[in-house]
Amino acid sequence: MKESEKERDVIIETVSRVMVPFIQLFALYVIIHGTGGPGGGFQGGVVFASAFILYVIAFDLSGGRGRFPESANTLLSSFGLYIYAGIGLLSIIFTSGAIQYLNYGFIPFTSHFEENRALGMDFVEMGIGITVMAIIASIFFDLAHKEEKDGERGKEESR
Amino acid sequence: MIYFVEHFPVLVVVISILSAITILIAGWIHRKTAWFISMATLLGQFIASLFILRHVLTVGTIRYRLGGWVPPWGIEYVMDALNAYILVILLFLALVCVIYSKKNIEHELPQKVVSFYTVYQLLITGLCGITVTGDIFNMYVFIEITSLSAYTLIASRGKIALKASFTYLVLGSIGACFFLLGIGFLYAVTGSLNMHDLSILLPPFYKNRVVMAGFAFIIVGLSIKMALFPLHTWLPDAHAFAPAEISAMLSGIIIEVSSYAFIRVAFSVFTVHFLKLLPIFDILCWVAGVAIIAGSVLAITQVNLKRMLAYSSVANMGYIMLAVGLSTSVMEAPWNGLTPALMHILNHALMKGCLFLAAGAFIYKADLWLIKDFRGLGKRMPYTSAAFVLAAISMIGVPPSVGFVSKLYIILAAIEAKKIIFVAVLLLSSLLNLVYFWRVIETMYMKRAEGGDPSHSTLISKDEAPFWMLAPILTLASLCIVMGVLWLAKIPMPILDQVNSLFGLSKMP
Amino acid sequence: MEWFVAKVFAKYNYWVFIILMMIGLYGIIAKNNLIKKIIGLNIFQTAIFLYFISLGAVKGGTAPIVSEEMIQKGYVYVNPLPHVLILTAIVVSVATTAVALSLVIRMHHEYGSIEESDIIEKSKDQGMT
Amino acid sequence: MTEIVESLKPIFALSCPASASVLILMSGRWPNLRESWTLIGSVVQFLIILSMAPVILSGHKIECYLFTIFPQVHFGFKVDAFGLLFAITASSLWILVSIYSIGYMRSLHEHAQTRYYFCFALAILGAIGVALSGNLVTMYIFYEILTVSTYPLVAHEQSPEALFAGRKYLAYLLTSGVFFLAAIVFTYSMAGTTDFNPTGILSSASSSRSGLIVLFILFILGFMKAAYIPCHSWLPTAMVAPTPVSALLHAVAVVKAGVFGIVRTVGYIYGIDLMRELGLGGMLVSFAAVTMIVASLFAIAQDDLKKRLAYSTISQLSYIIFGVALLSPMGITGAMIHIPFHGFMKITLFLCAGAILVASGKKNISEMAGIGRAMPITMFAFMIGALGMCGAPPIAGFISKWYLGLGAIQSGHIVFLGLLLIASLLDVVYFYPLIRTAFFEKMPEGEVLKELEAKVDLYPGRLPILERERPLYLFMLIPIAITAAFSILFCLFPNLLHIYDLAQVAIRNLFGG
Repeated sequence: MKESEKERDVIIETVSRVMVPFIQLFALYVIIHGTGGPGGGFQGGVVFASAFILYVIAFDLSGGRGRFPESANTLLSSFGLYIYAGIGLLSIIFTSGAIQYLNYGFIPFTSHFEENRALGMDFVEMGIGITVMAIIASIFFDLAHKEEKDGERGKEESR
Repeated sequence: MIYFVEHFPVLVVVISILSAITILIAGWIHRKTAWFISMATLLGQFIASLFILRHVLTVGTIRYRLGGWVPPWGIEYVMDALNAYILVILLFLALVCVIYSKKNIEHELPQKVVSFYTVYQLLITGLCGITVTGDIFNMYVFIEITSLSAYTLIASRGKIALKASFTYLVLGSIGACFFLLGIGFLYAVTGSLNMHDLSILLPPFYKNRVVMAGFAFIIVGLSIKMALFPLHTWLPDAHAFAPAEISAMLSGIIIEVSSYAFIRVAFSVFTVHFLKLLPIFDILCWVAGVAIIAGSVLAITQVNLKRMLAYSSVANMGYIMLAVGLSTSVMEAPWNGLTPALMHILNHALMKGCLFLAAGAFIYKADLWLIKDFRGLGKRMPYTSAAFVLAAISMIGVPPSVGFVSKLYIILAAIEAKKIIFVAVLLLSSLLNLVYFWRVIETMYMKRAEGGDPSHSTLISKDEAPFWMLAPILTLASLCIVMGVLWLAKIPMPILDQVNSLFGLSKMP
Repeated sequence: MEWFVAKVFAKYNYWVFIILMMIGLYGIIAKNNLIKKIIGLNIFQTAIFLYFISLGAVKGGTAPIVSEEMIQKGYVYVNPLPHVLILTAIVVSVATTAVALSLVIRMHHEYGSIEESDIIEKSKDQGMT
Repeated sequence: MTEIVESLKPIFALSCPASASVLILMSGRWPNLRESWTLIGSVVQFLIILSMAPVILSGHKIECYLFTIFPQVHFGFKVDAFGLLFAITASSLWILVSIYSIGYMRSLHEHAQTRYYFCFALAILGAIGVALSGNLVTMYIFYEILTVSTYPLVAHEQSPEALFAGRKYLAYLLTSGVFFLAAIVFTYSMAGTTDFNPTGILSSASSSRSGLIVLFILFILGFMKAAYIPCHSWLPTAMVAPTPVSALLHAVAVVKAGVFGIVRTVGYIYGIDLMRELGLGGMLVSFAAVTMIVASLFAIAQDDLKKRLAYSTISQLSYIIFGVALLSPMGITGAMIHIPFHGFMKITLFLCAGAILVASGKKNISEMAGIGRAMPITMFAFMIGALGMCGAPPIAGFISKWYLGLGAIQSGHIVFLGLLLIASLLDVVYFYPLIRTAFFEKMPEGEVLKELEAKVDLYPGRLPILERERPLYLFMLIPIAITAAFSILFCLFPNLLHIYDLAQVAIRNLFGG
């Protein structure tokens, strides 16, 4: 086993290297299209994270961890949630006084109500996508790393 | 024009989740900030919940349509008197526990302070979510968020707590799956998930077997979550080995919010008419009666204080469920309908919160877990012990404490429902309560230190818990008495009356 | 025989869901290995997801991307709501599994075993129960 | 014509022990201050309670309702003649016992004195609350406060024996509290109210005959504090408590609260007529008679002085139950006035027992040979108390027994009179040996009481008189002298402290004449 681990598999490495950008692109597509069709932040985020996971499996564990450190992970997941919740808070601020509750259409991104609404949803999907991507990657890294380094973090779950 | 207060239901949830991640980031910069952020958030939420309660009582039910979608399609948050009341209780106890944890967590989990508060806030998010939501699937999601945070918090002490947490996880997941399956059955019949909508769509199908099966699945699922007697097996270990404030939250809030979920589903989704159609609540009464006795008897056999308190929680869930079970057949004010059940939810939160926090203080100061080691504790930690005694005599039901009031109301309800056997059960259980609590009190105050005589006990120096732990304990203990008097004077009763009239459980004038 | 076909085969999705659910429950109860318990739990959850998905299915339905044109042509589409619900439920299930796995890893670290009976045996030495 | 007077006096009366208890807890470090709070509280309370007497005697009632608990059930107080009678007894004796406690606790260097005074004040709060409460629910609240607050006093010594006694005490009394609660709840569901009413609130229409009888049994089980015979054993066991506790609580406050409850139940919940109709009077009277006689027989066998007094208490309490159960005006008068009279006499006896314990360290009667010469004042007071118990004039016990006897005749059953006389005779049988030992037997040669060992040479040729030796004994002697004096005065002037008049007013209310 150890022999084969150390031995680099050219086919897998090459294919992964080629695939990773496409997977990521597809993930972005899924995220952006979440408002109007099948897909959305969560699915896109998972696909995005799977790109990382593929990369890590194909190459090396520690290498992957190095490119996506825990601090970045936490920051990204928090950032995503901030976007997600921030849009909500913004809409509360802008809708106060109106008869509707929490409607993205009231946030003045552009001058059109419907566009605002779509944009709001897009932002939310992006926020979700970022968070999910970071969290899924984090779960993977944490479970994979536990045996080597008993880190004390890494169990905060978020939807 | 809407009131700004009407945004609060969603804000309490959002603020909590925002503070969770803020704690995570700020905790990196400085560990101590975690507590401040957590406490400030909870304080804000608590004040918001008071505003919500006032608004609900004076203006009326808040219906919050998320994203502006009309109810059957969009998710709706509904605040009526019932969940406003529960929200206040839950945020109050959460606030008290977070104040307590300032010192305790530094001591119990020094390495995990930041992650503790992060997950704690997620727990609060879930609990607030369960209470505010008016959508049954949304409720499932929030129940799972609550449970997931609870699993991690219970496990945080490591060692044996891991096993306890795992058991809870497996059973809790099964419970949640049953709940989900029940929702699925209701959805298959009606095609709706909104509680209000369901209550309109369901009546023609009350005799439908799918609906009945759905209700059964929901009952069983939530019974696991709230540890109703035969399904309680996860509870004692989970309560015993979690950090003190988490034990208090588990016992005082988490299982009670599950019972809230049950009440909500039983009365808001199904209605009194459905409940009267089948002998469901009669069965519930019997199960609860068994829970009361079995929980108390099992509590007597325990040697570990926190496990004993945990079994006492099993018995107290029995009280709540007994009161719920009696609710449909009792119409005479003031013990009509859900009044005794909701009363006991608050009372149990106060008493059990105080007891678990005091037990935590004993562990914090002296690493005392077993009851037999408590000799001389009354001298050593006088205030904590006094608070423990107040809460314990409350549990026994000595007037005018809260425990007495809820017991009295449940007994009167049982008499009116012509179920005399439960009067006997309740009275017997207060004797059993006496047995297991008095054992602790006697050891704390009366038993001499080993080999010494009482004059030696004056040599035990006072070694009291720090202020930040003592203040919450004493607050809860004094509330055990103050609330009892307030209940007797019926000051909080308008809230419960409104709940009853909401569900058609009070006499029409 | 017709009765049998109408009652049993025609509703095969329910049978599959029930059988899967029971397999999962059996795994949770009977297996001693904690990882196998988690697998059982996952099967249990998946069975329920399957039930939900089959609720939304419509014979000959397409993906629920609605446009005027397609409605006019008389296409039927499956009910998307159960899918959305189950997507959320899957997220919950993933999170549960992650927590469960991390608990098992910690327990393995602590007790050197993932067999339930071993862990109970070893935790007895710690007292407190 | 009864008129309701609204007044806050009951609240003030209760706030005295309540605030005293808080102040005691706060001033635990300064013993003098702590004990003066007790004294101030007790005196003020007594004056307040006494000031209510004129209103009551003029036929009015004092009411004070705080809030409504249920429809027709208020948390509040309604003072009537009978309640006031008990309140006067308890509060007047609290003053004396407080003084006595100072001497007793200090001379024995007891531990945890703050806890002692604190719980004592709380117990008085419970007793007075029971006396003044206007309905069963309020009464229950104070009844339970009384039970719980007495526990630390019973287990004060914290020895295994005391702990056992405490456990037994709680087990009996809280169990009975549960029965009491059940009885209250059923009464409420039958009658729709729990207010005390001189004509009774239950009627034969409220429930079936057997239902009412079962309810009555629940009530009797609920008042286990009255220490009637099959359920009496907590009282002798509780005698491990310090003597002032045994004196005030187990001769006056706690046990009398039980008896008080029974009188309330018979007279004010069931009503005399319903009791007669159901035939419960006969049942209760035979029950009480058995207790009277059997407890006296038990008393004879006790060597421990306090335990003998405890059995005597059990027997005497049943005189009260007996008098009430006769359901005749004279009988109930006797029962009512026996509450204060017995209180004063029994407290004299207990205080003397405590004084003997402090002075000589002796507990058992067989060791007390010649103690009458060493402690003349104490033993003289003891003799007064004991004679009173036997019913000899001119001591208070004579008056109450007189009325009880009249009541027995009035009820038309001479056999009851016979039982009463037998019980009195037995009282003599168990008190006489004590007096003989104390006065007419000589102290064994060569035995010098421990306390005086150093000073024995100071009084050559004379027996030492213990009472002179330490100033603290004065704290104990004065209350003893006062209670003994009152025991005599009550016989000569039964209306002292308005006792007889109050009983008369209560009887007039009950019998409507």
